Amino acid sequence: MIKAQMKILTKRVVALDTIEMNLQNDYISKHALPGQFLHIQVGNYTLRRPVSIADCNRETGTVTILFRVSGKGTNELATYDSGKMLDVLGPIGNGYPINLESPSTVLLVGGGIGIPPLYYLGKTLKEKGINVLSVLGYQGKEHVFLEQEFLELGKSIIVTNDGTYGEKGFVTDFLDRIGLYDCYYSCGPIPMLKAVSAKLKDKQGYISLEERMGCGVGACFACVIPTKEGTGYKKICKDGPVFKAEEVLL
Amino acid sequence: MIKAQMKILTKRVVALDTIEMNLQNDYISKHALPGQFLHIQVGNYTLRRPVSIADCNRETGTVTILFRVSGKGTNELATYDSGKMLDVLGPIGNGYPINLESPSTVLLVGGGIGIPPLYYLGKTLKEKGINVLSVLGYQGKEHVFLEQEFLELGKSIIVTNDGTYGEKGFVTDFLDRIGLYDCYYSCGPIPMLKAVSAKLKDKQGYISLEERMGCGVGACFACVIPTKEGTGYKKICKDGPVFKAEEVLL
Amino acid sequence: MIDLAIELPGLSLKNPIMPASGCFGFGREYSKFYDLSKLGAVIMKAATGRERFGNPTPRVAETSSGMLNAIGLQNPGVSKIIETEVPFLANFDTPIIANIAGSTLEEYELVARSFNKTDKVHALELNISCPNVKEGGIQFGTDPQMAAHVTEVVKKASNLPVYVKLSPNVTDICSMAKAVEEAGADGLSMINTLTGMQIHLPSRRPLIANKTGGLSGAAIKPIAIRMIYEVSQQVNIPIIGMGGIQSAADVLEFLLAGASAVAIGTANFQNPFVCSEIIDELPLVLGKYGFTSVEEAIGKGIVS
Amino acid sequence: MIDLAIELPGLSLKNPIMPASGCFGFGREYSKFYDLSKLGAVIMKAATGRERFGNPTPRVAETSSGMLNAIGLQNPGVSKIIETEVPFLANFDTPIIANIAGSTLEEYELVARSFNKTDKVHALELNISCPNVKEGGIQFGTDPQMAAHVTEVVKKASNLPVYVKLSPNVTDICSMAKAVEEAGADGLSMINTLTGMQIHLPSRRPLIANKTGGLSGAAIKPIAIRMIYEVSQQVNIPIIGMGGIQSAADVLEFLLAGASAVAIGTANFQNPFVCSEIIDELPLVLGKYGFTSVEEAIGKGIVS
Ligand SMILES: Cc1cc2nc3c(=O)[nH]c(=O)nc-3n(C[C@H](O)[C@H](O)[C@H](O)COP(=O)(O)OP(=O)(O)OC[C@H]3O[C@@H](n4cnc5c(N)ncnc54)[C@H](O)[C@@H]3O)c2cc1C
Ligand SMILES: Cc1cc2nc3c(=O)[nH]c(=O)nc-3n(C[C@H](O)[C@H](O)[C@H](O)COP(=O)(O)OP(=O)(O)OC[C@H]3O[C@@H](n4cnc5c(N)ncnc54)[C@H](O)[C@@H]3O)c2cc1C
Ligand SMILES: Cc1cc2nc3c(=O)[nH]c(=O)nc-3n(C[C@H](O)[C@H](O)[C@H](O)COP(=O)(O)O)c2cc1C
Ligand SMILES: Cc1cc2nc3c(=O)[nH]c(=O)nc-3n(C[C@H](O)[C@H](O)[C@H](O)COP(=O)(O)O)c2cc1C
Ligand code: FES
Ligand code: FES
Repeated sequence: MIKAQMKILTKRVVALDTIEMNLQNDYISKHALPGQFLHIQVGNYTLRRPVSIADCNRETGTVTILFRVSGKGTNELATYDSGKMLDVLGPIGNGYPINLESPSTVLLVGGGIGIPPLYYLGKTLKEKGINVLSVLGYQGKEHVFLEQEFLELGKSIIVTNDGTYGEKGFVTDFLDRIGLYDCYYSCGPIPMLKAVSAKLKDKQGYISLEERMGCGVGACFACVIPTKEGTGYKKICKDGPVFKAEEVLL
Repeated sequence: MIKAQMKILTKRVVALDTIEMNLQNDYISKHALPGQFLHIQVGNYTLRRPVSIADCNRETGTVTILFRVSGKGTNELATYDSGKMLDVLGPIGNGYPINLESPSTVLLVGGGIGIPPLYYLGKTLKEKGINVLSVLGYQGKEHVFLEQEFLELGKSIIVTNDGTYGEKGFVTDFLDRIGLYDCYYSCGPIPMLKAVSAKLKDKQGYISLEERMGCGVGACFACVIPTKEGTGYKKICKDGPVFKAEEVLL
Repeated sequence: MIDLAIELPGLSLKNPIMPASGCFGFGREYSKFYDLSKLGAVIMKAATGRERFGNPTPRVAETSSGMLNAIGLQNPGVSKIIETEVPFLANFDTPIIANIAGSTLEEYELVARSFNKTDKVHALELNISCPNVKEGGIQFGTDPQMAAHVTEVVKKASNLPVYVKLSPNVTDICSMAKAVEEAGADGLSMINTLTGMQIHLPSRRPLIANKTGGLSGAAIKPIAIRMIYEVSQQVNIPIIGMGGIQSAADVLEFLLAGASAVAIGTANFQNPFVCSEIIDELPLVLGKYGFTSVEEAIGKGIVS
Repeated sequence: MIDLAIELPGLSLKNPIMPASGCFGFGREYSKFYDLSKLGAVIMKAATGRERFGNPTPRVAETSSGMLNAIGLQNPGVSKIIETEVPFLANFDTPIIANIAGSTLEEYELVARSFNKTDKVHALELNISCPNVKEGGIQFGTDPQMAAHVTEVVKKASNLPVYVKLSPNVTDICSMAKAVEEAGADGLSMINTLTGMQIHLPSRRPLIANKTGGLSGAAIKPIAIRMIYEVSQQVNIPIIGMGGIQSAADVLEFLLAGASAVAIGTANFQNPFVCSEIIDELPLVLGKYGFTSVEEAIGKGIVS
């Protein structure tokens, strides 16, 4: 992890209140692993904002992020234009374990703004010759993004809560329909992660967690999560944000 | 006074750490009187920054300010480029009284960043057919600005504290040399105003004062100055910033 | 339709928004920006027994997300206020709250009694917490017994409802609140400023001539919310909340913490229209978070 | 040459800059950004008698120019700290200060005594002011007698100099300071966080799971400066100042107010290099304002 200036190369609205940005930095693009995140300084806000790495291109030295405009920081970030420099810590955390046997199949289960990091993961796995299936949940039609990109990785089911696009319902309703797979990776809101990991409790799975962060580097104990085997804990920023599904207590 | 958006038309460095900006707003340019000021919101700082009106063009609807880059606000203001909108309260306060008999002569005595409002005053008086003399003090050569403009108004002596340009010394050393005049107008640091008004105590004079401000509109009592005749006080923002030299207790 | 009205002792507010004492003078200046009849109420600058000039300047300093002030209760004195300021404000269709201050019990009593002479003032805000008065004002605000005593004296002297304005510069805000409630306060007003200081590096001395000043603005909002949250659960009188409010969302945060109405101080300096704009914005914000009235939101953020 | 060195009881500091307790863990993470030997000293995260998990999450919230935290003294316990963290920090050429906390007098005593076992810790910072400990920790920090008592107990148990870390959540900070000085404190550390709260509008409840949290960051700097200014005139022991420091100019402000050294907390989160950068910048700032050493600036902002 380094503290770096990243130049905003492009900014694009990809869905309702959802912005994609391409950021330039050689070191970070060369070292970023799927599941890691950037800790971004926006304006002069006291705390940095954690945002996952959604894609990465080592050749061009670029890193892609996708974020939902929700509070003060993301609102301000959304106003930044290309050319502006962002002060970033990254890449942070432990990514998804990707040392799989080659002829295997993985399932990606994403919900809302938890979907972006799964794209970089899926792309990396596919490049390694692994089959990638996805079930992606969105609130509604106008929230859908990265659809085409996931389709290119492999079979993909789009689910919307209100049925305005793709299938209607929750991602958990479609985990049986996607086919066979060896393990799963999931990122999304806590209720979704709970439901997914409960439903897939017999499968090996990895989930990516969010928590309000202070330092983002493991020093302040803001972002801890209890581990299942009793009194232990993990720091989401440093030990995560990806954990084995059975490891942590949601 | 109104709350208005003013567009920055031009920005120019005119001397060391001294910036000139032309701002557009019809209402303010039409109503601004010499000696009045703008109360400018910079960034999200809690308090607005008072800056004098240095010139004004009713035809083009522009107002000129000159400011010294000193603290946080002026540093940030200095980074703003043309095109940006400034949130401004103005024009504020009572300007210099300018109802003089036509064939008369006035002396302008300015020090440092107190010089800009005297320019708009001098220009206005000259347009009314009044003779304008000036004694202008700066720290040193690289701080000098508006020299040519004042020369065009009439006789003008430039004084620098370190003697690197014009005469060496303080403005008060040259008040005798400038010639005859009926009254004087002065703006600059308090020690200078004290020295000037002491030296010219037999002349009618007007001085412009600075004080740290809260509201800038007369509501908070931050910017008061005691009046000479005992227990009274004046608010610099509302009753000033210009006062008769004998009126207030420096 | 979102109902903004709220009934407090002595005050029928059409909305819960009022300018805070000392940040709005006596309304004259801001009346040039918008019609003051729009306001829930107006709280006047502190009144003392006689005219006060206040502290030497500089009286204000800027801090991160806040400011310090040490005005020192400058005001024309209670008689002049009743004579010239109250009649001006009475032109507007909004209740008037008089903020009263003093250095001695006798002065508080005198000022409180003076306001009985006019029927145009609807409530008193008893300022026992101004940190900028040297002669003893501060003790009233930090000792529960003293606070209770001055409350009793003012209650007895006045025929108006009394809102006691609490100082946050105390170890135990709840015991202060309970003491003045027991002494007869009709409501609370909180919080006043926190005592702070800024040192001016070039001159190597406190920037504010009075050395210390009161910290206000967004910086103190979390402290105000905490204190209101705690106090509102321990008293049965309404709270006018204040401290760092800048938006309608902030107002809702104060309501959820247990305030029944709010006052807005420092934010007027940045935006003279702030009270008016927040009044316009409040119904939208209440609606967005599922409330149909101000009443309904009060104390709803309190969890047991 | 500007002299940054400063001598405090038990601590020979090459410069007055140290990371504040709880904001720097045990140094491991920040040691990846720069060489910790550069620091004046390191103050470790609080140590308690046994491992603590701390409070439920969310534990932090952002406020205007500040943040709230309610970590709840999570730490691996004093034995583990001595076993694994102290040796790591001892690799660097900088003094180590152990921040000690507890819920009972006995726990404070135990933790203080435990640090006698290692010769690698140079001073104790006695945290009597953490607002996030429920069992009674807070009372130690707001009652002068309790504060004096715990100071005495810790002094007796330890062979190290003791810096007592004061809470700003009190009516009278000077009486707290004087009480612990009399009880044997070798120095003071001030200020800890102010108790605050933020209410999350969508969920209608306090954002921090613990409800209240401690307010830190630039927002509280004026309060820290005021308290240090007042206390430094009333005690004869040195003060480690903290609260909102973000720049070398801020450090000078603390020195002028009477602090002899400073700690930097929240600012590390925005800029992990902040302590290192301030150390580089400090000579320039001291020089700019006419000082040739840190020593010379201490208390120079105090006017009578
Ligand atoms: C490891 C990790 C990866 C993330 N990846 C993404 C991503 O790829 N795209 C995306 O849109 N969002 C992502 N988030 C959530 C994102 O961090 C928040 O949406 C963002 O911080 C909100 O900031 P704000 O200023 O808009 O909101 P505000 O409410 O103004 O923020 C106030 C404070 O709360 C924190 N905060 C608010 N919401 C969240 C949240 N959901 N999670 C953590 N902190 C929060 C902010 O960081 C800030 O400190 C991620 C969060 C984590 C922890
Ligand atoms: C009526 C009036 C007219 C002025 N006209 C001009 C002008 O034409 N050109 C110019 O360069 N300057 C002028 N000034 C001074 C100018 O307001 C300050 O230089 C400016 O506010 C400094 O802001 P800052 O953010 O850079 O400094 P900071 O030190 O960061 O400001 C902190 C706070 O102190 C206040 N402050 C700091 N210095 C002064 C000061 N000298 N006077 C009043 N408030 C101050 C700021 O407004 C702010 O509230 C005028 C001041 C007044 C009162
Ligand atoms: C310049 C100024 C003057 C003030 N004068 C008074 C006063 O006279 N009486 C009083 O009770 N409070 C006074 N206050 C405190 C405010 O009424 C309010 O309690 C405090 O500023 C917190 O609110 P805010 O953060 O919205 O400003 C004053 C505050 C400021 C900033
Ligand atoms: C996340 C966090 C954790 C903290 N933990 C401790 C602690 O364990 N012990 C302690 O004495 N102070 C603790 N503090 C208080 C800081 O040491 C410091 O006193 C306070 O934050 C003010 O300084 P700052 O504004 O520079 O952060 C903590 C502060 C923060 C923000
Ligand atoms: S955010 Fe500080 S430990 Fe994770
Ligand atoms: S600045 Fe408020 S009265 Fe002048």
